[in-house]
Amino acid sequence: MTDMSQPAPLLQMRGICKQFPGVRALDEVAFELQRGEVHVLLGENGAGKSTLMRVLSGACARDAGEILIDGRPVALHSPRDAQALGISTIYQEFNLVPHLSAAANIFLGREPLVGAGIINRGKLLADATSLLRGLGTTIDPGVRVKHLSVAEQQMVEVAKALSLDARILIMDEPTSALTESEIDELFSAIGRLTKRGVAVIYISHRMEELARVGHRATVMRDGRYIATRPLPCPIPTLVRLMANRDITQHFPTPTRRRGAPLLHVEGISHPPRLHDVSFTLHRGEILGVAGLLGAGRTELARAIAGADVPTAGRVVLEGRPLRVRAPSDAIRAGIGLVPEDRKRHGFVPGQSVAANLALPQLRRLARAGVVDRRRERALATRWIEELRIKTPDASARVLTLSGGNQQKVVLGKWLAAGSDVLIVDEPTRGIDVAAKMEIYQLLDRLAADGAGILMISSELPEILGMSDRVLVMHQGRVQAVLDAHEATQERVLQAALGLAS
Amino acid sequence: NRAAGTGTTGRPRVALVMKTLNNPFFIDMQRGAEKAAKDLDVDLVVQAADRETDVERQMQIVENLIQAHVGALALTPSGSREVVPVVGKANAAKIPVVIVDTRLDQKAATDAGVKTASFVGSDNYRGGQIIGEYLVKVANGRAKVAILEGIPGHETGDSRVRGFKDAIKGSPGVTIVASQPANWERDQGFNVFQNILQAHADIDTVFACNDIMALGAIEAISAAGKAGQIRVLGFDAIDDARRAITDGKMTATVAQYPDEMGRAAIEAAVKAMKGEAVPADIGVRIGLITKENAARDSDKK
Amino acid sequence: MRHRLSASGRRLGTLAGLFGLGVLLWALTPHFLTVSNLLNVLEQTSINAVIAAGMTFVIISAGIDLSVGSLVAVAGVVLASTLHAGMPITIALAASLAVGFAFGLLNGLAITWGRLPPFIATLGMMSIARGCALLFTEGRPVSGFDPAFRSIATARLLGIPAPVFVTIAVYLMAHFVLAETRFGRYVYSMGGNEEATRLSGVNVRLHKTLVYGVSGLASAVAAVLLTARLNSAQPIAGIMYELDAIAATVIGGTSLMGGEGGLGGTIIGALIMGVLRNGLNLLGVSSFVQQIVIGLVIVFAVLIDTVLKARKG
Amino acid sequence: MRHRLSASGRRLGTLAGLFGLGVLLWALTPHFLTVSNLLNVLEQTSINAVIAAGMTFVIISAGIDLSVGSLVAVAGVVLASTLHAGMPITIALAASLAVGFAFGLLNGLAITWGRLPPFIATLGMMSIARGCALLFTEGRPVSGFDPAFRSIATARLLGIPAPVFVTIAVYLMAHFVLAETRFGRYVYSMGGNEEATRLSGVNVRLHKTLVYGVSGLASAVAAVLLTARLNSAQPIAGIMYELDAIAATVIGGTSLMGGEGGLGGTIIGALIMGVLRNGLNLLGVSSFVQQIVIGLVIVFAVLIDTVLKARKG
Ligand SMILES: Nc1ncnc2c1ncn2[C@@H]1O[C@H](COP(=O)(O)OP(=O)(O)OP(=O)(O)O)[C@@H](O)[C@H]1O
Ligand SMILES: Nc1ncnc2c1ncn2[C@@H]1O[C@H](COP(=O)(O)OP(=O)(O)OP(=O)(O)O)[C@@H](O)[C@H]1O
Ligand SMILES: [Mg+2]
Ligand SMILES: [Mg+2]
Repeated sequence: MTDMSQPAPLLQMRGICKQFPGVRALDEVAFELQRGEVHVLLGENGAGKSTLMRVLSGACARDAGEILIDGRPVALHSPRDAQALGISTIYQEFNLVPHLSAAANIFLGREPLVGAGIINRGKLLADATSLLRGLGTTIDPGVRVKHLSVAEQQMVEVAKALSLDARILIMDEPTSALTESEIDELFSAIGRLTKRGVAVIYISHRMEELARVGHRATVMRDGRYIATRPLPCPIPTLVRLMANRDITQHFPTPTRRRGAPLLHVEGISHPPRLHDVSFTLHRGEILGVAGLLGAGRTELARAIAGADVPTAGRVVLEGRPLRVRAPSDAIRAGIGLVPEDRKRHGFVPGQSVAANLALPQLRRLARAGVVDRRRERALATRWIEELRIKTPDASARVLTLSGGNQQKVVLGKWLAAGSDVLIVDEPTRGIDVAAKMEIYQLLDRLAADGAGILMISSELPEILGMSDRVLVMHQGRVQAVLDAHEATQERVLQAALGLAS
Repeated sequence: NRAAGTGTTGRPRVALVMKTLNNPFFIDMQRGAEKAAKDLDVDLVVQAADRETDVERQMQIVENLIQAHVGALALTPSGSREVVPVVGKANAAKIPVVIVDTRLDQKAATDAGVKTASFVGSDNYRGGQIIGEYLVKVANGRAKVAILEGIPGHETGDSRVRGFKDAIKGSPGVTIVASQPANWERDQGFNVFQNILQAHADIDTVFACNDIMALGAIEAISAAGKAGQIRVLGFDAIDDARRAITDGKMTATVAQYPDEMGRAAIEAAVKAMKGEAVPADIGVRIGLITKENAARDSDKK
Repeated sequence: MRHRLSASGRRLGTLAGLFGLGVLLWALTPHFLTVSNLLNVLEQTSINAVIAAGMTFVIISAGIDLSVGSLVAVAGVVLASTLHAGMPITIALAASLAVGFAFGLLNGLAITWGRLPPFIATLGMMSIARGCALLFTEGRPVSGFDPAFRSIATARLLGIPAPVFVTIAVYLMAHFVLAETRFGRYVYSMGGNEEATRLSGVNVRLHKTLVYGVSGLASAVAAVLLTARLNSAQPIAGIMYELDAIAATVIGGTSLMGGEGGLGGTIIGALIMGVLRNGLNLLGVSSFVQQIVIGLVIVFAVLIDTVLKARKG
Repeated sequence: MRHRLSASGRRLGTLAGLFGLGVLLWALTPHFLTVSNLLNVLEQTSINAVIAAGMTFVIISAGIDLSVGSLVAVAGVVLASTLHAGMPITIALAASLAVGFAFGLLNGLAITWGRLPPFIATLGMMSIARGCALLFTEGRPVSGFDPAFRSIATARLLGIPAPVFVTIAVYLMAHFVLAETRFGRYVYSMGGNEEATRLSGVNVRLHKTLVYGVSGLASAVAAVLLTARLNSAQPIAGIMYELDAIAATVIGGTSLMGGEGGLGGTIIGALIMGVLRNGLNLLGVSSFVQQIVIGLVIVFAVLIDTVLKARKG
């Protein structure tokens, strides 16, 4: 590192500033990247990681600061500039065109041509197929992206970024929707790239991944550069740098106690993704749902919550059969769903944080149809504090929040609703370590207060650490139901692969 | 399968194609045509475009009626030149065409070599002249006039305005102080004239290119508290306008007797269909309606 | 705070446009800035303003309503025929509003239950309702009413024409509904993200249907004003009114993408259109040039806004 | 697999609608199913079909173009005046297409550089271009052309009218561009997710501007057909053509939300409108009832589609 003959770092960012109305998102941030390294960028939700990367990828203009590549300052004003410089990005927010096929998305803007402007369809499809297969997925490249699950979409994004012959690859939470096996594929792909000298900037809130993939870590806090550490580095140290305080890294000791049966699901089906699923959820219980990508967990959640109408089966709530034909039916009965795809299903981007938090409970917050603004504001203030949502104030529009904070709004919306049955689909996706622990405590408290919680997650540690029982799904069916003490990583994974029962 | 020109009833079938039916003028024409058809024992098909300006749509209607093998056509052209090609198509299909209300452009018709069985009507230019001449007379050669135009560029309104202007040309005391479009509509007639009155408080005459706009202007006048102080001249002599003239709210309008046109057109069309001789030009009364004759002169009862 | 500012910042841009237009006309003609002319403009604007109030609900909900002009015609001829049948004014008003509301609900049902794009459902209705109005009256206007009824348009209070009060009342009420009630919230959130709103337990179908009902109702109120004003109800009334109403709404800062906007902007948008038309008449601009100027003003009114917005960030 | 089928499934629904309409008319009148009438319908449909082809580009890109009718007028009067000035046909055609393209590009620039909503930009242009056409001709039609020029509308090949060939050529070309070229791909992707497209390094401004250019060009082609057909170019031609073109496009399955659709559907949509109007004339349906029927058919044509779609999944 101190070798004087060593050329300038591949990338240097100096004194980068970015001001949004009311928020100083980046304040004199410095960042450095060497060839062939995987440089992890860490920070709490809203620390400014994505903004820094958006500046680097030309998606967002900086107010001040300079960017040097190979020691030379570069003008970076548009995504096209970035592409020309060999910078390729997987954005935190999905940036795919829903109506186009996976293949078309992967090569959007760089379509192989035959002659003037005419697309070489054959080559495009073949190249896309080999890219996707190389990542170990079975995604049909001809399928429109809107028909893919969130995880599959994320794999398409990965394939798209890899297809660019990039020198710098930015990955903003590429694994947030992925399960173990896809993550493995992704990491080996990253390994192959770095061997060729490609440098990777990697953002993630999954601390356990860092040492597996990264060489160095830079920590940001409140829009400022804090420190850079070589990896591996003890996680508590990194967390302390991020949060500027000690965070216990343990799942909360349960305060809940399992009570009477609450929700009974019987033979619920919604072909082709869901077949004959039955289980019982008790009061005071957290029932974890594990499974591989496409196992049908999301479908199960949607079917119970009335987002989709199941073709067969019934749902019994406290002994009363429920007739759920729309989400409003489920909500009235006390069933809430924190959806997996927050951008599409979770919030209204143009509305304020307060309005979003209040949306499912407007009936309670309104008198004779008139919304009680005082109570709405009180509710918002409470949940912004409780979940430590980083926002200038309750009237900020949700679309201006950082990804993790948006997720907190979605979560808060349903925690505030006080549902008897709370279904959370990937509740901590994109949420920083400190906040995760707080959310776990909240879930525990809710259960202790008598709610039943169905927690779908692709993070095994979360499933194992939080669940009283684990329901493992495979190809739309229940493969196993394990008690907390018998649920180990191996047994859950085996069941998820459809091996044991 | 059926003989050309016969309808489902086996009676001969003739068609009347109008500019639009969104105007009482053409509804009166339709009524006259229906009466004639009944008297002559023929089936009558009445069709019109949604918009008076849509001559292409009118062309389509005529083409379609040619396909339906009507025996004869009566047509009120939305554009005096633009319908010439489709009249040519009717000629080719040996369907006699009677032109009603608006003459074909002479040159375009000759150039294209199209033939029409007859023209029934009076023309808009002449109507404009009549009302202009009337104004010169009653105003003793001194008047400040506002004109409410139809849809800009629309032939019907343009010829009425031209006739009007030509008629007042010889009287330097009659001046046009404002001329604005109100798109044939009553509410726009109201608004536009209300606005004109703001800028020209001294206006003493308004000539609206149709009665509908004139009726709007009447309301604007009474809203401005100037009832009785401004002459209102219209065009078409629709029922509401006649009533307004009787009530003293309106001064004069031009009657073109659309139901007589309709009747004469169908009579001519049926004759042409039967191969009988039809006069090339069938004049229909055109006249001024004022308080003296508004109640008496009615083409209805 | 800042977000609320930015919304009203948008409105300020439009307001600046209106103000600029006013100053320009004031400089160009002495007839513009007179009490009687300004009242005149307010009165003329009222009909478009009322329709645009309903349109604002529709557009915020990410829809569009092309049928408003035809609904004005239908509600107008129903009103007029009821009056001519000798019914009391209140009954006639109720009948007319009910018909407007019902046709609006039909639009809503076609959109929610038939899952038709709003553009298509209301385009169809535009044609259907127009046909109904024409059939019902056999194409003839229905004219001549009691002074009592006509006073809806002709009455003055402190010199201010009654339609202006009606418009103010409509806007106050509509603003209250949009800003303060649950229904208003749902209008915004359906427009911002319909699926998320549905998943939040909102009966989207019901509320969306109501949105079109509101628009139909607004058209009927406009029909009352128009009929009283013209002393006549015409089956061909209201042709192209939808474009004026949409233009007023969008000039006022309500986005056609849905989810944002409000009535404060819409009334300014409607006034811009009204002042413009008035000014062109006062100046005696030739009919051909008028069209060009109107087009340019529509474009520039919105351009001011986007430029101001872009400058801010 | 099933996902790829669904797009053409949509088109099949519309095709079924067209077919059903045809069968109905065949049963109701002997004049419908004759060679000469079908050719007649094709010829009549050609103008709307050509405009709708351009509109399809615009709508897929999540835009809208309200100015097409006025652009038909502008391109038409330019064509006619150039011919009257004694220029050769090719020059006149080129001038007319260039003017249509240029006005379209202006729309595009207002939308991309001025950041105006397409609805507003093209609404403004609708008025501006109409004013230009009127001003240019002083409001009078320009008529009377060479038979050579008129043969664009009057010529027959194997009995088939020339405009039908022009339409087919336009559709083949447009389909090729939309389906096979990079530009076409960008049209879809801008409509599907503009931000993602921009972030993928596509020059969105350029391509979006071109989209409106294409629509202007299509309007100019329609203007050529119209002028040759009427032997006259009117400054007031094309009023409300935008609604027919949008209706054809949307009936054809292109979503107003952008990102999906295609020309195969649009031509069917245009034919539905053409066949419908033809049938109503053949049946001699009264023109008030016609409006109702047309409205209902527009609604039901799209309804068939959404019902078929819902049934499938
Ligand atoms: N378009 C915007 N307008 C206003 N504020 C914004 C905008 N984008 C980001 N911000 C603010 O900038 C700050 C940094 O956001 P950023 O997205 O960079 O955080 P992050 O570190 O990526 O967080 P996360 O881990 O949650 O993704 C946040 O406070 C956010 O609210
Ligand atoms: N709206 C939809 N239309 C068609 N297919 C869908 C739809 N939503 C999801 N799928 C399919 O369902 C599968 C995923 O099912 P689901 O989301 O229930 O599984 P999961 O176990 O939650 O997995 P994931 O981790 O992907 O969320 C995907 O393979 C996707 O192709
Ligand atoms: Mg982020
Ligand atoms: Mg899932």
